[in-house]
Amino acid sequence: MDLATLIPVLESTIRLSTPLLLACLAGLFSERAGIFDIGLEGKMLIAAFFSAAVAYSSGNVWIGLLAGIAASLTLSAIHGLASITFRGNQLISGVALNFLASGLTVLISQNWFRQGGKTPTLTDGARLSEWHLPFADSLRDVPVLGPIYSDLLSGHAPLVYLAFALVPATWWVLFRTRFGLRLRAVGEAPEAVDTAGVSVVGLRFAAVAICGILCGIAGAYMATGLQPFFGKEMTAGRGYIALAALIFSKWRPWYALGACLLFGFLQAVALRFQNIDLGAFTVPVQVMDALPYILTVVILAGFVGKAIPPRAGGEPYVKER
Amino acid sequence: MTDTPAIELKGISKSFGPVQANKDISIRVMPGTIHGIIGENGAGKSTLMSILYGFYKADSGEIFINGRQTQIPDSQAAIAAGIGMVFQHFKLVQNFTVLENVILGAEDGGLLKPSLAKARGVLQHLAQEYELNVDPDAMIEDLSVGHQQRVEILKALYREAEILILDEPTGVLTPAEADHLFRILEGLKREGKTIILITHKLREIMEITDTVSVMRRGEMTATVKTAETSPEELAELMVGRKVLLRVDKTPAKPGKSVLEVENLRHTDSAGVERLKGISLKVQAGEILGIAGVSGNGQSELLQVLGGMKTATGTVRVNGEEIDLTGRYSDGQSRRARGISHVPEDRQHEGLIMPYTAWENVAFGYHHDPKYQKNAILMDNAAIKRDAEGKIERFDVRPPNANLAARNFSGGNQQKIVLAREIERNPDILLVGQPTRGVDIGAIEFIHQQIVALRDQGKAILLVSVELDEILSLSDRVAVMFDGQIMGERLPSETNQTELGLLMAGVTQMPDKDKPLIHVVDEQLDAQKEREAKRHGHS
Amino acid sequence: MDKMPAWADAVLVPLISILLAALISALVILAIGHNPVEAFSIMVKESLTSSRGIGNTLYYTTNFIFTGLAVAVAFHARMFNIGGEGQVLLGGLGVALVCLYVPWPHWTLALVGATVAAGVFGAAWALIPAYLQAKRGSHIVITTIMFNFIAAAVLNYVLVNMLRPRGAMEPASGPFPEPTHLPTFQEMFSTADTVLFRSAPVNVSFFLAVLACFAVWLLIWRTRLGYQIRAFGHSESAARYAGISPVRITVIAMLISGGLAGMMALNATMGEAERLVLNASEGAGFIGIAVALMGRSHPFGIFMAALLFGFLYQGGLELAFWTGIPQQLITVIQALVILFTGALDNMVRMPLEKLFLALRKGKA
Amino acid sequence: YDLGGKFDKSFNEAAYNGAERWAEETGGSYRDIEIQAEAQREQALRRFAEAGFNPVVTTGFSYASQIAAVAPDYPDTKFVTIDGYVDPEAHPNVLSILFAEHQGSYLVGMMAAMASESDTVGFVGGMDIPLIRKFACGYAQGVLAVNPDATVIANMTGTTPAAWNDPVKGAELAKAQISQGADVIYAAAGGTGLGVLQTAADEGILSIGVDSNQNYLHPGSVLTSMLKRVDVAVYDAMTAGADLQTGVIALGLDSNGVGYALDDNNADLVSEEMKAAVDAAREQIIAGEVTVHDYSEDDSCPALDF
Ligand SMILES: Nc1ncnc2c1ncn2[C@@H]1O[C@H](COP(=O)(O)OP(=O)(O)OP(=O)(O)O)[C@@H](O)[C@H]1O
Ligand SMILES: Nc1ncnc2c1ncn2[C@@H]1O[C@H](COP(=O)(O)OP(=O)(O)OP(=O)(O)O)[C@@H](O)[C@H]1O
Ligand SMILES: [Mg+2]
Ligand SMILES: [Mg+2]
Repeated sequence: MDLATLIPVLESTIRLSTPLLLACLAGLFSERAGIFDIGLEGKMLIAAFFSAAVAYSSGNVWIGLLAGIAASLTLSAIHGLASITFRGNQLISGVALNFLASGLTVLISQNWFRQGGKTPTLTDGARLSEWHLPFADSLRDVPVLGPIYSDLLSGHAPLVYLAFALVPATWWVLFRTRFGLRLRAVGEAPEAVDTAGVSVVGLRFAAVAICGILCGIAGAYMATGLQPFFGKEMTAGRGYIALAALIFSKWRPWYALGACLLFGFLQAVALRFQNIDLGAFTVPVQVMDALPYILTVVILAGFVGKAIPPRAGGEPYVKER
Repeated sequence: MTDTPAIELKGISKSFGPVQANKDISIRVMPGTIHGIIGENGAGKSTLMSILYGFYKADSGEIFINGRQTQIPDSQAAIAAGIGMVFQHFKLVQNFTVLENVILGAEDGGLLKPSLAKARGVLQHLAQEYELNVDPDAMIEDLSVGHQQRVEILKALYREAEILILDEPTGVLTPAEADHLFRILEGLKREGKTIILITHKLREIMEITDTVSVMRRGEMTATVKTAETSPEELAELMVGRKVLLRVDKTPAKPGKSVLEVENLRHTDSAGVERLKGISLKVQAGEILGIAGVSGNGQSELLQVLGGMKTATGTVRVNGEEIDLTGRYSDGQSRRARGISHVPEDRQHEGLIMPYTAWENVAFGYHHDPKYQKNAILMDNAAIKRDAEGKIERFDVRPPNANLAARNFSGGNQQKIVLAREIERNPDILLVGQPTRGVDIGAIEFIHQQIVALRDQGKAILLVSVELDEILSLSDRVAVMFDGQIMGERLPSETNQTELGLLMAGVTQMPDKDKPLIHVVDEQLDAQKEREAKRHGHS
Repeated sequence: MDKMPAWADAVLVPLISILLAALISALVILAIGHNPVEAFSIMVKESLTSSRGIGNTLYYTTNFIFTGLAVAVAFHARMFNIGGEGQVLLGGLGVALVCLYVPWPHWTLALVGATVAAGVFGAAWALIPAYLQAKRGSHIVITTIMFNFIAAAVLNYVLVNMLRPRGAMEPASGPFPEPTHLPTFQEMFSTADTVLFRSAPVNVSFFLAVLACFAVWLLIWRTRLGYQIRAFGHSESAARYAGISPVRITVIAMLISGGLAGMMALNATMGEAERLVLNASEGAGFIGIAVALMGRSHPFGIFMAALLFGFLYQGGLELAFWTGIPQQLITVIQALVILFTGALDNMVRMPLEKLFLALRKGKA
Repeated sequence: YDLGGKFDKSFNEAAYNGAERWAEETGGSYRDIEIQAEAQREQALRRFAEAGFNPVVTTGFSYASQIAAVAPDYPDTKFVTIDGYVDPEAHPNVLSILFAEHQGSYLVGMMAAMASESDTVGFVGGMDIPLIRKFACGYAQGVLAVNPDATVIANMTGTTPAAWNDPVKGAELAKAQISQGADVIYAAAGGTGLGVLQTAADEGILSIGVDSNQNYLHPGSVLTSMLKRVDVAVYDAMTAGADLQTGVIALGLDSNGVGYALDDNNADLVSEEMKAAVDAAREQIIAGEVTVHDYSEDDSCPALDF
């Protein structure tokens, strides 16, 4: 495969990975603090809608982004209320929020825009523009590195760079700061945190809030960056894939990057090489469509050992029964 | 010494729903003393101390620290009031290092680096001062329980606690470790710190405390000066009746050999060899006690014999070899061979905690034809009847077969397991830590049952970290260290010190100048290091 | 030792929770400019007060019972089977193959054959994730999600390239032959002068679903296998102590789970559509998760939850029909019901417990 | 409506527009519903029939078999299936309206080939189903008729219902095709197609819309739209009301049932030459001088492999 073929595939990989990565890091914060979250999908979806809707009406994508984050945070707050304050079942809460987002987005959008759940298309300032890295144009002609820099790395929406920068940032926060230490501890042994005089509830709400913010960014990226509009169900199951990536990465930031890039890459390859002609017979489209998923299973079974979740994950912290 | 108590609790009451764990409790603890608290399982000791530490909130009552009334709504407040607590079940983050655990909640700023550096220094200092050596960079899960406990104490000292609460600290320690702990406590006391010690072991109370309070069913029944009381009196105060503190048994009459183990080897999933060629023999009508610090292979020995793990070597039961690796190397097959097994960890192995008592009575024996109604269904009525009989004969309290196992106290949970295994009338009974965390009333009963089984001519293999228990129950004692048997002794011809040294892998008496604990520590550290190397720090 | 009577926990708590969900739903309906009272009465009237409405409700209920039971069985062995969707699709394929290619003399025999096929195909689709979980520790949540996508691809391929009648536009199999048609309630319960359950899709497989509830209840609480599944689910180390093989239980529980999910296809594919269509699962695999969670993995609870969701589905269609409110409103109501009964239940329970405790103290 | 949803900007929306136009012009009222599950199709049909609506119009081939099941029970109601085929002998009260999408696609294929500078054009379908293959096949024939050396890249979005609602994936497919040299892309993929059109506009290449006139979405970038006059069909059916003529109608180029869209938005894109060629082809097809192979006739396509 030559560079000219490879670069578009990798470019596509970066775009497809970004929402996954943001959602995956979101889940990482939440689950590291012991709160399982299968509601990533719903948070992304609702953020996608509100960011597009508000960006459209305000004409400013950044206000849209904030609105998306706020919407996602609201769902986080409900999730926190259910699973932290009222010690409810975290899985149920997540499932419920996914339904809620899927219903509400269409309902509200229909009520506001009457376009069947879609928002109007964003233009100009309401849309996330691409960032061109410095010297991108002048360096394009440098062999090999030129195209890599100018075509592959340059020219993405700012949120893409943010997403990738968040990987080391997440690592640093988790493993180098007091907040990170406490956050990891509360996911492993909340009673240790409690007896050390730190509020378990406070930490967990903080983690869930971070999760909300990151999902908000992920959703906003989809509806204002990748696409300049919201379409119903446009997250199309990416929240679940992000969840899979999270387990795949064993709840670690760098591995999460790897897992998300892998998922993105497999999809990009499947999209790019949809009809492979093997001479005697053509590989059916369906095989290529399913390929990312098949490969995921193979890789999981073959190379990734058992993933051990944070010990206190999924369990509400109960002192007194 | 002043007259102001370091701690004074007045009229503390606490209910968990319908259960009243503490009823109007008042207690005074003088500064610079060691104050013991004893009481049966569920008497409310841990609850009371958790209230003092702000872990639970009392329904009513007042707390005075050094004469000043103090509100302790959470642990933060307790720490600020100078209180430190070592919980019965450690509150450590298993996959954090010692340093990380120590600074958790007491960091000096947003970034970890400076906090860690400072803690390293303080820890070094504390280690020297109190002989509290632990590797600051070790993971908690790689530490022995004794070392984990040191971490808990270090945590409290790091926070500059003036009042230290220890809830059943010796339950999991070797004699040498316990002795060491007591020396530390005495050192702390000399510095003027106040210590509250909860324990089930009267010997420890007599040995180290200045005053002792007795709790029963949520109430404080007495507080006495240790010097003015006796173990017998305390036992009676606790249980409300006279208790036999020694095991009453006749000499063994060993019969034919029931269990023969030769060159047993087991490697765990991480690739560490846990059993390195064990050979032993147990005869009918005798109790072979296996002493050892936990983590030296006794658990694995029981698990292999009980069919939970595979191994190489030969094991014969009644002369017939059993399958150690293949299709028949599971718990079911062992039971069919007449092996009963009381596992070390009743909560994670012996019982299904959400199952009712009667469901647990069938656990492991769910294939027994007498529990089946027909080819498809189980006969729950029959199991229930069976369970009710067992509950009555083993005096399980409350005598309610429909109660979930998790709602029984540790001692009563243990009785359920024992009733299930002993009444199978096995040829050989494997018993691990039969009385861990159990109060003296229940200990007496459990010991009696084990001896009774022996007297029926059954073979018993007993594993315990309690040397008292090993010495008083066993007819022969073997000591395990690092996956091997270090030696065998007769209880009448040995003592705690000798066994304690064997348990640490020391086969010769060390020279007089070196404190025992250092010898033990060195051995244990060396062992851990070997292990860590084999793990390859994966 | 309980803080409040069992009946209060089993009846009062869910009831109040549902009322709360209804309250919020009413607010949502108000917000989009409709009358909640009218909306609710349409839903109730059209789904519960006529035999036809009931028939439609029960049709959806049947689907949800199967997928709910599937999730629940796996849950008892502490596994989260998100693969219901895929297992239903494969179950549908099994049903279609059996119905199309075996010359059945009578529907009773066909039903037996199709049940076996649906179960086997659904179970087979769960087998690989189960095996990988048991032997390789591959997380079942990931593998079952992946298998949903793979199943969709398989079905797409098979329908478009193999089962589709020549020249047909629709990616669906040809209609099943007459003898495989399952009797509907209309055929079963109508008399010459009164037509009951007119044209409602509910059919005999509803009874199969009820039977499945009972069978699962027996399995979980009355058989040795169920005893072992639950034990394994509660504690793997204890299971090992008792000689219960983790691999065996993992695989068996997932096979049962997949089989139950596959059987949903009996209702949708054999009972209703009478041919295999592309979207044979209708999203019921995911609803099954909610149903199982709400039903607390107990067959009776699942039955009730499935009924509730069936009501919401049917009521929602009628609501959309009579008022033009988008069906997404129903999704929102479902979400609220799941949230309040399943996740926020303690919000109701905690004050109730206090109340009962105070009452008891007052008496004592 | 079919599962794709009412406002997909193409197929279902066209039907809605037709109905709206009728309602506006005649002041009549109609009622519509979007279904969520397969079983609801039949239920909805019965509901409408019983409530006295006449005719009952359905869009999407998936309704055909349900109509066949329901129609006999309501002999006085007329049913219309757009895209579905119901045997007129057995069901005298059903009107099946079929479109010759292959013909329309052929025309836009020709335009694509003429507009393309790279001689590579793309096609993005929603799901790999026969109907979409019919579009793709007609399109490819049109392309090859103009330029036998041209390359047609045909891709499908996915295999789950989400494939119709995933504009992000549509955009990636478009980008993948662009990287393979495509400079005109025809999208027949519902909501996913919106992503394709968007990307084409952003990347400065041409796209072709489907079903409705989608030219206005990105003026200057959408070369044309393959029109499938569902709106007209619905409008006509509603106008006829209960007097509707039943049977089977095939709407092709001859009856203006399919075609291509030309309006202010794409006037600059379509050259005179292009228009002339396409219109000539249109006449030829109507006259029967050129036949466009219909994929659904024999499940095969001379111009494209599936
Ligand atoms: N977290 C809790 N929730 C509800 N009830 C509790 C809880 N902890 C303790 N209890 C109740 O309080 C009573 C006192 O328990 P506690 O743990 O204080 O006893 P203890 O004296 O420490 O016993 P042990 O010697 O076994 O440690 C118990 O009988 C139990 O019913
Ligand atoms: N979290 C809890 N909820 C309810 N009851 C509890 C709880 N913790 C302890 N108890 C009750 O407290 C009593 C004794 O507690 P506990 O389990 O600590 O006994 P134990 O003998 O100390 O056991 P262990 O071996 O765990 O130390 C029992 O009656 C038990 O039911
Ligand atoms: Mg205690
Ligand atoms: Mg205890």
